[in-house]
Amino acid sequence: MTGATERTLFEAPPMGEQERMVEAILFASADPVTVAELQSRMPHGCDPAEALAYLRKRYEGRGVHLVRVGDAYAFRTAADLGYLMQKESTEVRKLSRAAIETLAIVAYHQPVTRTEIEEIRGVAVSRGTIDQLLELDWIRLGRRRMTPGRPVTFVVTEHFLDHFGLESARDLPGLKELRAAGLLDNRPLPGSMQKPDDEDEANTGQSELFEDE
Amino acid sequence: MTGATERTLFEAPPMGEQERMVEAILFASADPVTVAELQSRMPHGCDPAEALAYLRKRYEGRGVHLVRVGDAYAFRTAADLGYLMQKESTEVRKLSRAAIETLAIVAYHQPVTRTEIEEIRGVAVSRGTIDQLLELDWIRLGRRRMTPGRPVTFVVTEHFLDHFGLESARDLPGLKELRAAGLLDNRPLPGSMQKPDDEDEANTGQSELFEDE
Amino acid sequence: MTDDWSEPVANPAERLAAEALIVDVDGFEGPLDLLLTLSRTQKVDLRRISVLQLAEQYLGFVTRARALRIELAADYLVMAAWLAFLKSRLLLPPEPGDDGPSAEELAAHLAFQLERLEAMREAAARLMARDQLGRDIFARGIPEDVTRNRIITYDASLIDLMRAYARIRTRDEFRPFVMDRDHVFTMEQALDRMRGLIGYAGDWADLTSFLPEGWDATPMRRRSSTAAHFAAILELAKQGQVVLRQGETFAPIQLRRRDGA
Repeated sequence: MTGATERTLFEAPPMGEQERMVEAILFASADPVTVAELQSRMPHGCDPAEALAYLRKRYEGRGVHLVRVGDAYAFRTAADLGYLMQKESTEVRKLSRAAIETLAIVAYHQPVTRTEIEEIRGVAVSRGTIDQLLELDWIRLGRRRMTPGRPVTFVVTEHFLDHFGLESARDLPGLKELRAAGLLDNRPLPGSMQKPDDEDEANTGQSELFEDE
Repeated sequence: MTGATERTLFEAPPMGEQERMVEAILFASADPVTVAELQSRMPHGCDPAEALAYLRKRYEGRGVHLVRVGDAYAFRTAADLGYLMQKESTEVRKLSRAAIETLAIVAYHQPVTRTEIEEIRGVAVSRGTIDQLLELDWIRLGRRRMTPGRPVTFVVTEHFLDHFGLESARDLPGLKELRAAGLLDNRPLPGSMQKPDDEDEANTGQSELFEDE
Repeated sequence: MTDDWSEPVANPAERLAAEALIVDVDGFEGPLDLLLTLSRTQKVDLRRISVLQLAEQYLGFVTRARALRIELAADYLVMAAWLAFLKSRLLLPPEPGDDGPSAEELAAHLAFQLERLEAMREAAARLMARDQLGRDIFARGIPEDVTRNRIITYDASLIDLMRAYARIRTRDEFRPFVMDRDHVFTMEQALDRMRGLIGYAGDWADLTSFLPEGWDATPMRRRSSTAAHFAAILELAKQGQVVLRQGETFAPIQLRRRDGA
């Protein structure tokens, strides 16, 4: 090596300077760096191990720590600040038409079975729609119907009432009010609106309801 | 506002803690982070600008510096330690003379139209030159000029500032002197607009020019 | 600035001629670049340059290039023509009454252009000499990517809910793709109806009196129900259940139950 004799001519840089070097190399390196590699990259006579020890101390309690990874070293953000490395963005989406209709049927007809929902909507209700409403905690399972097959029923939740600003499902406006509010075409109605059931399912145990799922 | 009451409920973290947070966020990012983004990621009531000032001081003279890039901040290795970093250096694409000059003209004359660049260089600017600079993300389109034809203008980017270690376009080397010397003026060819009425000045300049003959 | 044009030149004219022969025109980035290069041979600050001398240098260059049959781009020739014009203007006293820009102004502008180009070249050089990211200064090598947690929430308002319910409950009246049969009374319906009604028709009665309530309100409904009921009573007559009569053309059609039916 041509530099070998030359190097001995120079004193090793002061420790503070060595610390700066290690700091810069570790910062810029894409991978953790070993002591041997630091040695090879720093001027002759440097003591990277000592510089690392000083540097480690310097970063104690800071937002960034000097950590040992195997036999190499790297900077890492302090573990307690990990939450800063997340960026939360909330995206609000409109419920699908199927979901909102299903929800409306549950709200107006509860407790209601899936078959009944399908009868009212006139189309099949997908598993995903029900799951989504359950996940949103807007509907939950109610009592099983005491009919053959003992089908599960769905009812709306407290969370649903909260979200829609209702004291109870009975506060849902009737069709007459909907029409008065201009939400319905002004046409004669085939049959009167069905009143929500008064059944109280607040204490329905849910464990048994899941048995047949 | 709901946030207003919420904010007063929680004390902002102490400044030392805020400094750690800024340190962690900036350390983790390869790209400069704006104050606004810091604010959005830190808890309510934090003052990232103040924390940045403290942090900048803390890293003065270290192997890694806190630098400002436009409205954003980033950690960068100290320039004097660049020689240790050969391993990290990325192959810099060799720019043509035309590209380098065009870049300088955009930086010093921004916002500048293509016609103005051509006037200064005295030669047509090829599409490829502009494309290359756009691709490097060193220049971008600015506002259209409110002159006939509404030509597009070019300005330099934050990435340009970051690449050349400039806090802002105002920090371009020699900018003040060039402006004072009138070399950043967009002087039209005499006769193409109104005649300059300052005959005396023109004569002085001209007589000087004749002396050399 | 450009005074350190290294090589000493004994005879500027010879030197220039040699230069012009060596330098390929393609090596210049346009006439202005060529002029800037030529101006450097004057070894003065660009502010003190002799534009007249420069014009002569340029024209000489162009002449030699032509002698060597070097193709010159149009803009070089345009510049040559302009400089020839400028040269004559600089040498001759201004014509009285000439109100165009003076030769001095034009010369000053050219000097300004050269100075500005030179300044930009120096600025470019200084810019490129700066510490550059990825070459002299470095960014974080192990960026810790910010994880972006996208939370999707679904929203619906009470209005949405009510609209949805209203939509379901009124679906029976709302059949956009089915022909509107609201105003059509079928013969089957009329037959069913008449079978129930003829028991009460012991005496002659107008067919119109059998039309269902609400079906004489609009002409369309009246026509549809009349036609259906007429067809129905024809059927009933055929079955021998009713007797029909009509006094004259367009007179009311009357029916009564057939006795003994």
